[in-house]
Amino acid sequence: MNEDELILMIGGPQGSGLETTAQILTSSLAYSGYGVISDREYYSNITGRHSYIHMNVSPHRIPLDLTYPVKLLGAMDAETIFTHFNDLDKGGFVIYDRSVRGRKLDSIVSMPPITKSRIREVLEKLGIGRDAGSLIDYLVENRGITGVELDFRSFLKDISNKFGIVSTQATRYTSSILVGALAGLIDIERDAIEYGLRRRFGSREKLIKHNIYLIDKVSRQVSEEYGTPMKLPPSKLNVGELLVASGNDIIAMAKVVAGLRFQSYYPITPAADESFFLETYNNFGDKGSILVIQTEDEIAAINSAIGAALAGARSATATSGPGFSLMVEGFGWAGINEVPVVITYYQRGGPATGLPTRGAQSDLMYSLFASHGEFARIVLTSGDHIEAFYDAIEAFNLAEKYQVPVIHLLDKFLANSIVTMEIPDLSSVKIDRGEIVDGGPGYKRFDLSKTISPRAFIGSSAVMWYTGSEHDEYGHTNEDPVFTARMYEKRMEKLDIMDKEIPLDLRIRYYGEKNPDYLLVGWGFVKNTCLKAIDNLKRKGLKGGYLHLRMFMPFPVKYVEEILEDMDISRVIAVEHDYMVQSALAISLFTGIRIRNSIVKYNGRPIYVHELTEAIEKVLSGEDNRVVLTYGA
Amino acid sequence: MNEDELILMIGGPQGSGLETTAQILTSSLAYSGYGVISDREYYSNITGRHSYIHMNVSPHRIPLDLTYPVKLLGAMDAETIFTHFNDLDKGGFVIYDRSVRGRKLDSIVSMPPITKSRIREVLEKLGIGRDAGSLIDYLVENRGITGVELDFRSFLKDISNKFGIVSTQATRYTSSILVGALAGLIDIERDAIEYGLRRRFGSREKLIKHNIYLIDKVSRQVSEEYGTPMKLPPSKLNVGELLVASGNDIIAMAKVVAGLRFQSYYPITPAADESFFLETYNNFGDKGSILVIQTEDEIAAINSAIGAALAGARSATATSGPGFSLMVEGFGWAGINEVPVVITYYQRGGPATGLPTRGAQSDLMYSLFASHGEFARIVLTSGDHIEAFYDAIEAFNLAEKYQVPVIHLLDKFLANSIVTMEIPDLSSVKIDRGEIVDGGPGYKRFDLSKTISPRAFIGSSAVMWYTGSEHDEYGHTNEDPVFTARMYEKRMEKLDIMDKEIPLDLRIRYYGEKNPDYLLVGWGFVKNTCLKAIDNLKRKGLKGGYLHLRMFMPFPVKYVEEILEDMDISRVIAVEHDYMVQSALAISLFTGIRIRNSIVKYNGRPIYVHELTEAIEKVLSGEDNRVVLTYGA
Amino acid sequence: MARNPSTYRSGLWIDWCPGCGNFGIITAVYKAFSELDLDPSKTVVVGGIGCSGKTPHFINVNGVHSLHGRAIPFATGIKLANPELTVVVNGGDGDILGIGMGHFIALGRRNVDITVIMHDNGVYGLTKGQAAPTLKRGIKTKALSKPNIQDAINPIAIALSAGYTFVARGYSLNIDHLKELIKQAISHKGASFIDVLQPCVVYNNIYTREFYSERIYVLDEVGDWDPEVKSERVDEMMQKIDQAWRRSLEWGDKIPIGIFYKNPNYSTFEERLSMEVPTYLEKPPAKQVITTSEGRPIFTGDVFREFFSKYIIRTKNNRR
Amino acid sequence: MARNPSTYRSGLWIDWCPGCGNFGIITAVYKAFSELDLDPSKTVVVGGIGCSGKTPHFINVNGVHSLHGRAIPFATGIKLANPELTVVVNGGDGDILGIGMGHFIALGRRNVDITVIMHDNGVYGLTKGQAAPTLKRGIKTKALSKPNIQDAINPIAIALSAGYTFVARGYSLNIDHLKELIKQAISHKGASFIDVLQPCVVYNNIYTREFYSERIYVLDEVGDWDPEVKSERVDEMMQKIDQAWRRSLEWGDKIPIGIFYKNPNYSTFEERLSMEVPTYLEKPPAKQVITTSEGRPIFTGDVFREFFSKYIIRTKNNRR
Ligand SMILES: Cc1ncc(C[n+]2csc(CCOP(=O)(O)OP(=O)(O)O)c2C)c(N)n1
Ligand SMILES: Cc1ncc(C[n+]2csc(CCOP(=O)(O)OP(=O)(O)O)c2C)c(N)n1
Ligand code: SF4
Ligand code: SF4
Ligand SMILES: [Mg+2]
Ligand SMILES: [Mg+2]
Repeated sequence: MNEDELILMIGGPQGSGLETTAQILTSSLAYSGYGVISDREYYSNITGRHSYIHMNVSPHRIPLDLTYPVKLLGAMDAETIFTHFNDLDKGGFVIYDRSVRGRKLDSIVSMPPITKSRIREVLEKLGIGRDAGSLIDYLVENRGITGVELDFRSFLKDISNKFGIVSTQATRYTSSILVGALAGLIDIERDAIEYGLRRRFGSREKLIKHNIYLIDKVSRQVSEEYGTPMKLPPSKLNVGELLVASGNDIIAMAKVVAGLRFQSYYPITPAADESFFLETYNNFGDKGSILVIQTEDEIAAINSAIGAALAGARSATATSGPGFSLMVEGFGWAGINEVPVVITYYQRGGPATGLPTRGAQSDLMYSLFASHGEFARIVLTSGDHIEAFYDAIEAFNLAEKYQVPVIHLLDKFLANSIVTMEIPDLSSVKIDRGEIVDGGPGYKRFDLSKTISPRAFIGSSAVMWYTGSEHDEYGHTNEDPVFTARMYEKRMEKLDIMDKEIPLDLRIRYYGEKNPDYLLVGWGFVKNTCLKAIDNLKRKGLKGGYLHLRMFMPFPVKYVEEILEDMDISRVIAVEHDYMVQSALAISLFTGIRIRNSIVKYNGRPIYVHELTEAIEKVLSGEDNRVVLTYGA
Repeated sequence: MNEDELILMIGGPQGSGLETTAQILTSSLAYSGYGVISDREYYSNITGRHSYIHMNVSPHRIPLDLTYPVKLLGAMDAETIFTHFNDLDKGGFVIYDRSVRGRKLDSIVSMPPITKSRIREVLEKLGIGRDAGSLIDYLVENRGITGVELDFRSFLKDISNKFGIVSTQATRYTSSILVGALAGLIDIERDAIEYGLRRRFGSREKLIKHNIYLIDKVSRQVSEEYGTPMKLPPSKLNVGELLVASGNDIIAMAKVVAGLRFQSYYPITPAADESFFLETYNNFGDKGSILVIQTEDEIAAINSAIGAALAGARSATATSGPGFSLMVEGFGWAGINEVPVVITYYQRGGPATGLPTRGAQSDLMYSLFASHGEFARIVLTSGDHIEAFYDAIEAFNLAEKYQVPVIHLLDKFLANSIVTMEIPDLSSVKIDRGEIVDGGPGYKRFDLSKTISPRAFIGSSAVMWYTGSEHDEYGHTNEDPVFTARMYEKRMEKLDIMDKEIPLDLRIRYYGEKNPDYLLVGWGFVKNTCLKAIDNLKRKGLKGGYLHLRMFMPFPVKYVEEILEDMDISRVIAVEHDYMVQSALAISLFTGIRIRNSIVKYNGRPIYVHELTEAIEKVLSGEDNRVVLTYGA
Repeated sequence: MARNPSTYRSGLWIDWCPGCGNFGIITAVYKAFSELDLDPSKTVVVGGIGCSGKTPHFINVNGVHSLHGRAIPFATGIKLANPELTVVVNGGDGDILGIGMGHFIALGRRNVDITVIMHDNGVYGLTKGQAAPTLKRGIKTKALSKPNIQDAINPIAIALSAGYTFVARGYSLNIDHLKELIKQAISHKGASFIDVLQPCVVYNNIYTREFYSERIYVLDEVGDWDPEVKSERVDEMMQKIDQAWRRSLEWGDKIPIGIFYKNPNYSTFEERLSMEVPTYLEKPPAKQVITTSEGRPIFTGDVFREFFSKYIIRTKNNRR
Repeated sequence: MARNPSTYRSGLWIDWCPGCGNFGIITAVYKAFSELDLDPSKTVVVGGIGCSGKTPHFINVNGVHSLHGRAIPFATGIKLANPELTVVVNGGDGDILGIGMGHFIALGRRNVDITVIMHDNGVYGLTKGQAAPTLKRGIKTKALSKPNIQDAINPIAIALSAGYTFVARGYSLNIDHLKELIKQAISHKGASFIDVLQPCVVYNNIYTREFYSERIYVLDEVGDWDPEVKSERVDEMMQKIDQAWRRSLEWGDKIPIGIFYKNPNYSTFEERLSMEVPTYLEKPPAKQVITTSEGRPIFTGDVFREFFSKYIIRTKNNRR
């Protein structure tokens, strides 16, 4: 699509160093000034199941979208080839170890039978034998693909001999063979590789030395034989510094900036890495510290976070669906007690354990109405790492300003993809803690003279009460028929106040020209994929717009109504990672406007630009009003 | 309103025998052939806080609605008089102990300060002193009310002497003094009273004897002095038998009929009485038995119920909001595993602990989307005890037929109100367990060749697997991008199948004439209140319709669209016990039609016919499009 | 003829890390099931969530891969609905003693005839190595950014306090010993618990194979060790619990494995239920017919009237 | 001059049933707070849900009436965010040892300096008398349709297994003794637990005032009873835990009250946190200033760059 961008993939078993490889590559490429996004797809498994890294490298922009086909496929094993051969573009390259040629599909135990039988069918249809060698030959002969066959063993033997490494240890270097081959084909410079290695391995000089030696060697051999067919043009990106971070990382950084002081969590994919980051970066010396605590379960996580918030700390917890499902009772307690607590909620495939390491956007409606009873809340979502950074800070400001619990709704796609980005501009970031008072004698925590009562912390000079029951102004239980309604109204009216006060820009954004030929509606991680698809279609003469929903509660009703009422609704398409098209449901719920076209994906894999582009055309042509995307492995 | 119906109230402190009194009165009146509804309002407290019974007694119908003003107020204490004096109708009677006259408002410790100050204001405005005596005098002088002043102590002394009861024990009979007075004013016959006592006290002959003696005595004294001014006309109801049951009772009975065999629960208001009923009535000898188990929490309740369902038992749990909030994770597990399990969900005031002993309808949207991820579910609601009975049975049939978890969404109003009703007709009740097979070798629990795969129980001849993760046909974890989507679709498509197959009558009902002047839309306990209000307005020449929503998932989209599209939407009013008007949100969500008028109540008290009637007129007059009701104590 | 251990393999590829202690556990399970000749269709393995929680998929008996921490409630529902089934729980230390602690205690209090096999690796394996409740304080395993700050739970002591009537510890690499424990636990009437020490080769670099091999000793080999309560006397029971409890405190140079406590004379929940409803065991919830051949309820109008007569009032009119 | 006990009354009407054992507990609390002269604004009482859970409203210190079973997590968050506060939990037996069991154990493992006062009435008071986890098996209190079918939990034994460093039992009608226990528990550094026997006059017709008055004896009055660990020696600690554990088994003709176990030499969670972050106690989460006077973050661009430098790459172009 963008001919100067490079889409590449590395695949292999979990635990074989793929993540490290991705980090090294990303750092090296960033060092060379390229924009990179790197998505990691993996099973719920620690060792052995197939995993892969899917990267988009651009010399002229910071890509935040993913697409197929790939130009380069680095295979650690035969499973990678069987799984991804269809992902390769004409003229592409597949790098593999010569030993895989002999591997038969049926002998790959780590591949689930169901997947195997699916691939078997494809091979049969194409008349390809069931061994990786036949498949590679087919690719070379029929698809214009070049096979870069390497002898992994001899490389490993070489460093084993050279550095006196025992051979079982040497296999750890396998992934560097792929890095070397890629470096050769792409022509990543040696200093860039070295830089990438240093970032990853710090002062472990030996490791760096061995790796450089190996990468160098492979790289030279490969470019001698194949040239540098994938050589990237020099970067046109004019950035001197790049932040390289996953979604988990960037949110954690934002929380540090926001002044988070208490984070409780219970480990869960894909949220736990955020807390791990915070555990590592929790001590700022004289600038303060964050208490990060692993609790006994998610119930304790939310309730201790609430406790900390009552005492006056900026407080949060991070989780995903199963964890949130245990938090809903506490969430409601925060609601009735007007507690500013932030829940960073990374969606993954559901229901129940669902697809624990795969992405989804299927918890939207749940977030809007989770917990029994009614109370004001904020549900804020972010479209990419950059938005997520600022939103994560704003989540705390809004929580404290309006004294409501905030759900920051993200997803696995964001959590686990690593991107390069410009360093956030902190000069415009504000910390707004709302109206905080010291309390003093006679303090009324829920003073009805204001909808948002001045907040004193437990530990101030005041004495105050909180209860999960309906209460009076002091926080004492109250069942009086008149006053219960008044306190109820006080809480609910915040929704109106927030609706009036919170800047629209934080809640919704429109991208594209005026009067578009068609309009995509989406939220969260689909944002940049939509923008890229619109960009692609523009070249075909189709003028597209993208309505990016960011805050679902309070929902920007008027703005959405205005935009949608201006559009021919048959040219509006909701794009989402779920089945029910929940954003369209939300729009219908709040505005009564029903979007009837949708492009959805619910197999746990991200939406790719190429399939979205196609699907948009299909919908616009009237062929179908619902397209279910399925691409990916 | 219905001049021949009698609205009465008895009030007093919790723990003083009000419930017993209500049972005796209801039985006695039912024995005399009257239709009765008796609502109990109480604090979250065991002893001492104000509680009252509000009854509607009809000689010509079985009332299922409540209204004010009351004609008779029986007061156990001064608090009752302070709390309810405004509820009394002109020409009404207030029965009280002479000692209460001297009680001052300020001295009533059990009354919350907030309530006290509210009442103080009212008294001041009316120029009434702060003692009960002045208030009673005011009622007599200005409101045409008769005070029936009795000397409780002398009555108690009398039976104390007569039967040799120690005086501390004699106070237990206080409530019978009120029964006696009421019996006198209403002219309940002696055999009816005796019948009521016998039902309540069984073979405790002494107790019965003492009570009869006392009631008789009081009754005679009262009617000698006041006549029988509230004498009810003889019943025109032609029923030979009446079932007298609370909502909790009737659901439990229905579950017995339905073949429930496993009920797990964790105690919670207002659900626990259902399980207590089942514990008492769990052994049918050769007809079987129900295992009722009190678990360590609600998480264990839902998950053990699911376990029992997997083994083949009809299985359920009963709870309210806080409990359900702990069940959502398990609920999702049932969803992804297509487990037929029924959750009987009694709504109460929220959020969190909220108003634990008061009613609400604020968990509707939550029920529709509870738990992360997407899956087919049924959310079924019932408008009164009669509906609830049949629905409770149908819940199991639907759960098993479609292999989905079912939420039977009820509320505290239903749970705790005791009504007379005709004995359910069991001749048309069916038990449909869906397609059950023995399994056998190679059994696929999630056979994709059918949307609803034949179900074998664990323990049959088959071996099967279940997992909360996405799975293959055998129930083994599966992350294949193609097959995950297929299994996802299988589950979601059930929504369409159910939508097609489940009879409309179970999902929605229209009451009233064609082309009404206005339409009320409601669900659950508001049903009969709406019908009565419509009836009232009919006399004023207004033709009303009532659209009774019963099943919210799958939602009867077409039917609702047809009805509402036929109506002038400005003449449609949603009636509900919440703030956000969630049924209107649900309608907007599913149909895009936005109902803009609403009459809501969210102070935990039921909607009364008199206030609803007024509010409807207000809305129809265009004066207001949202009326918040607040009546009640 | 007993079924072969291999008949209990589900045939699925087992995706635990090479060298993981879980392989020893599942091998012992296969063997134990085989020697007990369990009927696969009458046996249920309930897993929690974690590496350990996947166990049910690898065994060719009914398998329920439940929710994190909730294996015990699922198992309880299954067992009580159909007590004829043999029900085994496999869960992680995080699963059973962390998030699932409340249920673990509840099972002990009930003494339902269920066997709990806890995969005790000291870490949260599947979420990449956080501290589990059995990891001692001050220990910093690989994936931790700092040494563990919480005290460890003593699984044996907690199980004894909770009321389990069979409490043992096994070691995943001592497969035959573990197999015997599993057999005994399953054969035991009542709630049984086996704490299985299980090296996690990826995340637990402290409680390794080497660590254990130097420390472990077998209780049965201690001269006068007798964990079994022989009478129904409370004092004997207390004495045996007490000795087990003291033994459970050993963790250092010497780590005991074997049976700590066993009381075959204690009433099970199922027996208690039978006292209430005598037909319970013969006609448990899952095995009752609840519909007539015409698909109608067993409760006909007449039965209903009789059973709920307390709630039915024949009105005066009717009586006259 | 110490504050008067009555200053700790919130002035709200206490809506427990007349004669309820809870009155004794709250009286002891008022007295203990008074004698410790606790500053109301620096003291927090966290309640669960139940009759007992209402306690915070009746006391004139900060009060948090939390969720059923969750008082401990709330308390933990409050205490760790501001360790200067005195934090006391009041919860029911259902609340703390039923639904809240997991948190109860977790607090013991952490040894956070929180005092847990458990209102042990054997029933679920506020939901009308179902069996609580401390009700013995076979007992049929008033509101039960059948005798209790689950074994009781031994609160003392469980607390000891969990790691509480102060474990005691009081009796709600022995107010002065209880007051002393509460004072000691609050003064104790670490997680303290008091199991308070509390007659529920409405629903528990078995564990009544009469029942207890015949059985209760005071441990301190037993000649050589010494519950306190004096050294940091593990064997002494074990010996004291063991003696406490044995004593906890007494329940019949004689029921001990008093301190079962006390270990003042054990590190608290707060101390452990201070080892990690030396500024923790002085600048805990709640007491840090997180914003500049202009309402900006303390992390300016430069600080950010430096702190997260590992994540920042200066590109080649930039370097040249
Ligand atoms: C409610 C919930 N919280 C968190 C998780 C994430 N999770 C998956 S496995 C696991 C812990 C695994 O540890 P353990 O139970 O010790 O099992 P192991 O993997 O070590 O065998 C967690 C926390 C989850 N699935 N559900
Ligand atoms: C999640 C949840 N489940 C159930 C309840 C209902 N509930 C209120 S109080 C209570 C139990 C009270 O028993 P206990 O903790 O022993 O306190 P007590 O009333 O005896 O002091 C329960 C189950 C609730 N509030 N929340
Ligand atoms: S992570 Fe540890 S426990 Fe999990 S499979 Fe690997 S070695 Fe075993
Ligand atoms: S119900 Fe029992 S515990 Fe609750 S207040 Fe009354 S006597 Fe006390
Ligand atoms: Mg583990
Ligand atoms: Mg209790």
